[in-house]
Amino acid sequence: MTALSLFAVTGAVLIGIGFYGLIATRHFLRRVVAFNLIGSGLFLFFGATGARGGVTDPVPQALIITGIVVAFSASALGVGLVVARARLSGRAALPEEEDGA
Amino acid sequence: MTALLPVLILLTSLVPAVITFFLDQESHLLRNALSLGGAVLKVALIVVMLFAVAGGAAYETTIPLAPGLVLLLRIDALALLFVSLSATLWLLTTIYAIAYFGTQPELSRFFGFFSLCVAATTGIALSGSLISFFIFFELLTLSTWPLVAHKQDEASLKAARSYLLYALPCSAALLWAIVWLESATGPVLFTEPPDLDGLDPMSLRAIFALFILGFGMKAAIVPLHGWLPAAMAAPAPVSALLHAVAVVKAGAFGVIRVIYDVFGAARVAELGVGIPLAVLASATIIWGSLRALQQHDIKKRLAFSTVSQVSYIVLGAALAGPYGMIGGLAHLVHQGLMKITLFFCAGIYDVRAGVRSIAGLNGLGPRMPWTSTCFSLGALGMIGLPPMAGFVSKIYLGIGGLESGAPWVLAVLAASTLLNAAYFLPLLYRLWFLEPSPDATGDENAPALVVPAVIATLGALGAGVLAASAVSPLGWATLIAERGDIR
Amino acid sequence: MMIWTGPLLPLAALVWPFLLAALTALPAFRGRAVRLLPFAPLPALWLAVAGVEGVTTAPGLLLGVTLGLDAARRLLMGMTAALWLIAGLAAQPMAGKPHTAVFSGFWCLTLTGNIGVFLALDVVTFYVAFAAVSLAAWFLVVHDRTEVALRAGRVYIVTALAGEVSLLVGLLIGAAAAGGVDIEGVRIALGASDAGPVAVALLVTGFGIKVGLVPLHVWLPLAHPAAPVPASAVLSGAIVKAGLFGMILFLPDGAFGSVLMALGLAGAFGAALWGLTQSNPKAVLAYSTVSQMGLMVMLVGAGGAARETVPFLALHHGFAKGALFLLVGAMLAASDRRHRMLCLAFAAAVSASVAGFPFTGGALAKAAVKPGLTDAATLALSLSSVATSIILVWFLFRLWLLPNAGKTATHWPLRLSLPVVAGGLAFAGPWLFWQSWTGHDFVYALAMKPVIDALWPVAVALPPALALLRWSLPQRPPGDLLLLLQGWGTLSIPMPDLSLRWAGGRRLFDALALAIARAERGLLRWSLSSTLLPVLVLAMLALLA
Amino acid sequence: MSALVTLLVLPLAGAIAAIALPSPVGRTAALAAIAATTGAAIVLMATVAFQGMPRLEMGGWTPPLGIVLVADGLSVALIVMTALVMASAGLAARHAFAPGTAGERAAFGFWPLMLLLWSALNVVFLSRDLFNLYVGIELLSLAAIGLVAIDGKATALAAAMRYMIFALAGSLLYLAGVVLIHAAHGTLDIDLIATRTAAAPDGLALALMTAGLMAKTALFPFHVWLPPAHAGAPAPASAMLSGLVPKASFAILLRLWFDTMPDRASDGALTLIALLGTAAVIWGSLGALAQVRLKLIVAYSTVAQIGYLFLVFPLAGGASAGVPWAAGAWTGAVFLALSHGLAKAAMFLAVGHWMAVAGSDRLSDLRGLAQLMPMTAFAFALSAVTLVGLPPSGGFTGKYLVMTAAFASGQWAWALVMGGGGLLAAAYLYRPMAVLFARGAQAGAAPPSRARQAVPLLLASASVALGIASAGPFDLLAIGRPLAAEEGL
Repeated sequence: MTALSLFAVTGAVLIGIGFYGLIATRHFLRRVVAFNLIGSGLFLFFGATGARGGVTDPVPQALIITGIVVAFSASALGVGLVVARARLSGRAALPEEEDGA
Repeated sequence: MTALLPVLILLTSLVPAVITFFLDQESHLLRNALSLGGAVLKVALIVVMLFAVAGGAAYETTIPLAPGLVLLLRIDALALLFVSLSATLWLLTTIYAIAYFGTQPELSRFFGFFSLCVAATTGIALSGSLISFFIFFELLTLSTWPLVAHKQDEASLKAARSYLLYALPCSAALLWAIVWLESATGPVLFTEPPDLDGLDPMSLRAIFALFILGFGMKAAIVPLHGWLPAAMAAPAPVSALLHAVAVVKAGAFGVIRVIYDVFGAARVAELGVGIPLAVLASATIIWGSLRALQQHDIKKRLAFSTVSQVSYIVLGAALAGPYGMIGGLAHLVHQGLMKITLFFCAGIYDVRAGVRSIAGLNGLGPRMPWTSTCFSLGALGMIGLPPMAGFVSKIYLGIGGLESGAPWVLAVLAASTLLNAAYFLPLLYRLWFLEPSPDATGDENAPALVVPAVIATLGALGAGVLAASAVSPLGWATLIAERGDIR
Repeated sequence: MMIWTGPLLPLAALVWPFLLAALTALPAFRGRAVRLLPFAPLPALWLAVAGVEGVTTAPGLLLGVTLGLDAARRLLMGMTAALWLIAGLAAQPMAGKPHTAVFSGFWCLTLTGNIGVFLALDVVTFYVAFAAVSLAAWFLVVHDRTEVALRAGRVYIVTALAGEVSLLVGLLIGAAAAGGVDIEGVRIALGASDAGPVAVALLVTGFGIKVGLVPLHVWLPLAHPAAPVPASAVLSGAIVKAGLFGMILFLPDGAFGSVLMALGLAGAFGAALWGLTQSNPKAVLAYSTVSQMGLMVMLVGAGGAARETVPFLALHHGFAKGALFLLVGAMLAASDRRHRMLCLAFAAAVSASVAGFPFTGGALAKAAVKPGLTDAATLALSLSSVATSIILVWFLFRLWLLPNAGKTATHWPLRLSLPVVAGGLAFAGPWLFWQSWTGHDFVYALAMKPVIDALWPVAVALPPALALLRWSLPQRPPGDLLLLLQGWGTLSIPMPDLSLRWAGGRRLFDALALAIARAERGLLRWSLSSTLLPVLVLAMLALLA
Repeated sequence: MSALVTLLVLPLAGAIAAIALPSPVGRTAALAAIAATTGAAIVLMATVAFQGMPRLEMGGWTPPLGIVLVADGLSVALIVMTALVMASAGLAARHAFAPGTAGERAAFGFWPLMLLLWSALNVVFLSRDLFNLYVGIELLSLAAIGLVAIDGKATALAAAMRYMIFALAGSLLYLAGVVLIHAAHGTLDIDLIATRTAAAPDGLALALMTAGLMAKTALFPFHVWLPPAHAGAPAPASAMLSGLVPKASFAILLRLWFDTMPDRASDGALTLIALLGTAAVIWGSLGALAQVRLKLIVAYSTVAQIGYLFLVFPLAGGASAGVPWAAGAWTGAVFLALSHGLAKAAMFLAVGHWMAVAGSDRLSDLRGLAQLMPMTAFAFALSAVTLVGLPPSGGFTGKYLVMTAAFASGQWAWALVMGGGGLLAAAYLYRPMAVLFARGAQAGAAPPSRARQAVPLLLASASVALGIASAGPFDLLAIGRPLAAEEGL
């Protein structure tokens, strides 16, 4: 298979895993990770689209980098929240889902 | 200048309202000065215009809002009929209210909303377009709520709630009617007839029904009348405002506008919606009187009497003929004068003699002669006995009924007259012929309370005795009919 | 604008008593209000005597007032005004009694209305005047404020209002049919239009109540005796004539003729008989009034020439009945036997006139009527004279039985002279107007036949009457038919409150809201939302494709 | 056009200053930034109104390579509304987050977060590039989440986490859509895409983006995170969260469906959106009826009010695109958004004052506060008038325009939703009004100064003024209005 489709397939797989994690897990940290997985998958896919027809489109790269920064800050905030909550209540999941978390 | 006259008239009560809100509780003098000043100024402006408009003039101000929303203020004969009524009665009620409340708390709020209420009524009267009518109509609804709830006790709040419970759904119906109509015809101005051919008769009937639903609540048409008797929990000046100056009148006026300026009498007849409305109004007339018979509280009885009397106006409008219309328009004023008299007196009995129940009236006549005379005359007028104003409306409505091929209207009028007598005469009998209970007290050394009542009575008397003269309400209504301000 | 056009006097005749009524309300006059009463009818009287040409209009008043006179109006108004004047003088002894200010005020209002009925040329003015005369008179009825008076007042006001309403409706139909308010036009239109019969029926009811037409007369035997003597005099003499004149004005000739004749006769005889069960002389007189008015209604029903002469009859009856009532007052005030004899004598004389004894005004009046009548009607008329004679003999008997006042009251000469004047007018009136009214000359009245006609009924009547004095009928309270109605009480129907109820809707709201809150907890679970999101995406995709 | 840059840069600079400088100076700087940005917003509105739409190609790069910022009527209207709300929230926060009253962290964190939020909002309103919009909306969400969590209580943190899940899921869906579009067309510039030749993935992309933005706008059934989040935050924060944040994602939706690919709009999809809106109106209102805490009532009312906005899609898009009433519907929806933003902010600020006095926002504790603080009560009442849609408020104007469009297009159902929703709003807003108005025990703490009470009153008055003088805003919104919404009725 071509590098291009490899990118695409990997991206799709990552998204799938992330999606599963998002639904299946209650622990907030896992969800943050899952979000990152989906994000990375999308970025991979995005990068792949930049390389259509031989000529490489620079725009996706630029956008991906921005996106990664954004995703990173989001994750940071998420981690911060869960840590703070864990410190206060000892729980790392949402109250309505705490049963068995 | 003349273009601004409508706005000026509006401001005479709007400005005092706004300022009053920010006055602190203790500045009675300034507040009263504001209210009275505004009222007097308004009456003065109106007197000026009465002559101009009688001469055929008409003033107009347009404030364009978003497309389709035309805020049009227009002073023609019909508008002036209503606005002069409300302005005059407002002046009386202000004098009365100032004396009635004295130095109670929360007066800044009261008089603020009071003036706002009248501003809304003025706006309703002057509205030259359907949407501006609706805007002021809603403003009236909202500004009335705090007045009904003024005492802030359980009863008042309950009354205020039921008022909104009736008002808001009905105004929703009204909005639907307006939007439905205007989405087909574009903005509706009262001056030029909208082209209704775009809508099929069935939708037109539906729209008409929605309009009646919307206005009928304010006009207290059965079964939308429940809020009115409940609202008598409010202080007497508010009752006067509800029953004579503003609220029910606004509803009736709306019906008149819809029938004559939106649909046009011809179209109403063609759609066959006039007679059903007349039947509904007649049912209300009878029902209100029957219910009034059962009340033992003076103001409650008066309230049901209003339910019955206001439908005279609706009946006149629904008959959609010249005589009926003149009768209805005249009764708009007549009922206002007579009913405000009665409520003024009821208030005086309440504050000066502590009497709220009919049984308490025994023998008050000789003790409070002025009040009781006014009350008696007002009641006789309501019954429709000459020469009080009531009988004039009755004659015109009766002939209007015959002229519109609805002879049963006469039966309704006859029945209503007898019922009115049945629930008013016992009061007069108690006032003048029964012995007062030993512990009864009461005097009327409160000119500021009595004088407005007397003036209103004289007005009602004059409106009847001088009915044929041009200055009388009847004369003005005839002028409106002849000039064709309403089609 | 013009306040009035045409001669001022008719307007003045109305406004003047109205002003006096207003005057009585002023504290300054309250004490001496009664003193104003004799002045009230003077302009009207002058107007009747002097007469007036042309029509008076006051375009600004009411719905436009038009006033005028013709022969009948002038005759009746003259009688009315004169009677009111006499009664006003008779009321003088009341001065200083309680409530006289109110009494005087409404006396003047009633007078205004009574005059107005005869002057009005348009329907609205007539209606207003009629309403004034019948409603203001209520205060004259209840003046004494005794239990009897108040009960009479209740009956009176109920029937009067009913009369007002049916009158208003009838007049409205008439005005609509005529397309105008001119009375002549309305009468013609009523005859022509197909709504006519309804209107006529209503008018007959309205006027019938006032004239005491059987069976609408129930209030009259209660009210007339209950009022003070002067008031009774005007009630029975003048005010009932307003109703009669209303019939003459508005009923098309011959409309409902048979009905009117039947009811009239029923009243003429029935009331006369029932009057024999009364012990109060005023009540007896009241029934006699019902009887007499029945007679006149019969003539109205008969129509034609007879109808034309009714005012002539009314003229006599007004004065006579006024005189009789005043004589009752005099008798009540008389103390020594001589005075009582005088009263009885005058009463007998006037009664004879009412019964139509030859050469009396009554005889003349009846003679004037007869030419216009069928034989049957003529016979009925004569027979009614028999009934009248009987009841009047009974009246004289009851009058004599009145208790002695003990000491002679004040103003005795006045008390006696006034009824004498009234009686005199009852005698003289018909003679005065005989030629101008009937067109016959006196010879006709003095001829043998009418004398016989007038004589035999009285002759026939005397034996049974005297028998009654010996074996009198069982005595009943006044108000015949009303006695049947007693026991009905006041009926009150329980009525549902039609106003909308919200409580149910409120509860529904709350229930719904709680259900929502529960469902909310379910949606809160991310597992649900996280499946809903993709579902939404797919649905949207499907719809977009 | 310099105003465009200032609107983005000034708040950021203020945020940095607030972080960098010591507390009192930082606060002053932040307040200065607020004032300046407000000024800039008004300047920009004037520019758009009188000189037309300023357009800025960042760094001189033209699309598809570069990113453009354009200020059209919609953006300036939203920007000015934002500025008003922000300024009021800032004034309220001067006391709510004074070092003494609030916790140390909150007092420090509020200002940068608020300014960050602001600049993110301006980015969203101004930019015409889908990815730039992504960045904007993401930063917006992060700042908003921070504000939700600001007082550091456990419940607030939980609310923030919940919010975060929905927000991130939404942004990822949106991002996926962006990727697809770029894959298909090689550009993300809205105007270029509008002139593209349709491609297969467009539908999927639109579906993904719409779903994601709905989750961020808290449209039913993805609204559950909103009430706890908005009710948990301090009043000034709630004002911004409830009044402004949902408008951003809604604005993007408008741009997507009316500017970017109006051609893709199918009646089915539009109806689905409007149905969700309808459900939101009913659900949110009933939810509000069930609450006993005022802040929750107000928050649920936001859920309901958001529902209205989504009724515009079938009325101005798809088959209705370009027909006479479309302009009315589109403008009406924006009017609703604007007036709701102002009114809702006013409500939350008023509630904040009451909580400060009564110590809680349970209805039972608020009895008789109208006597104590008439101005705030009046402000609440005015806002209620707007939300119910009674004249003469901006809410009414919007409602009227949308309803007219509904009747004109024969889609009466949506008009019924409008009217019925108004009644429901009246129902759930009446309860607090009645409680405030009832005669009751006066609360202990002293009421805030008249000046502070005036702030919510001003906001509420603005929301009413929007209706009284609706001609001006209407014309402003006509500038750069999408072709789908042609002038008509």
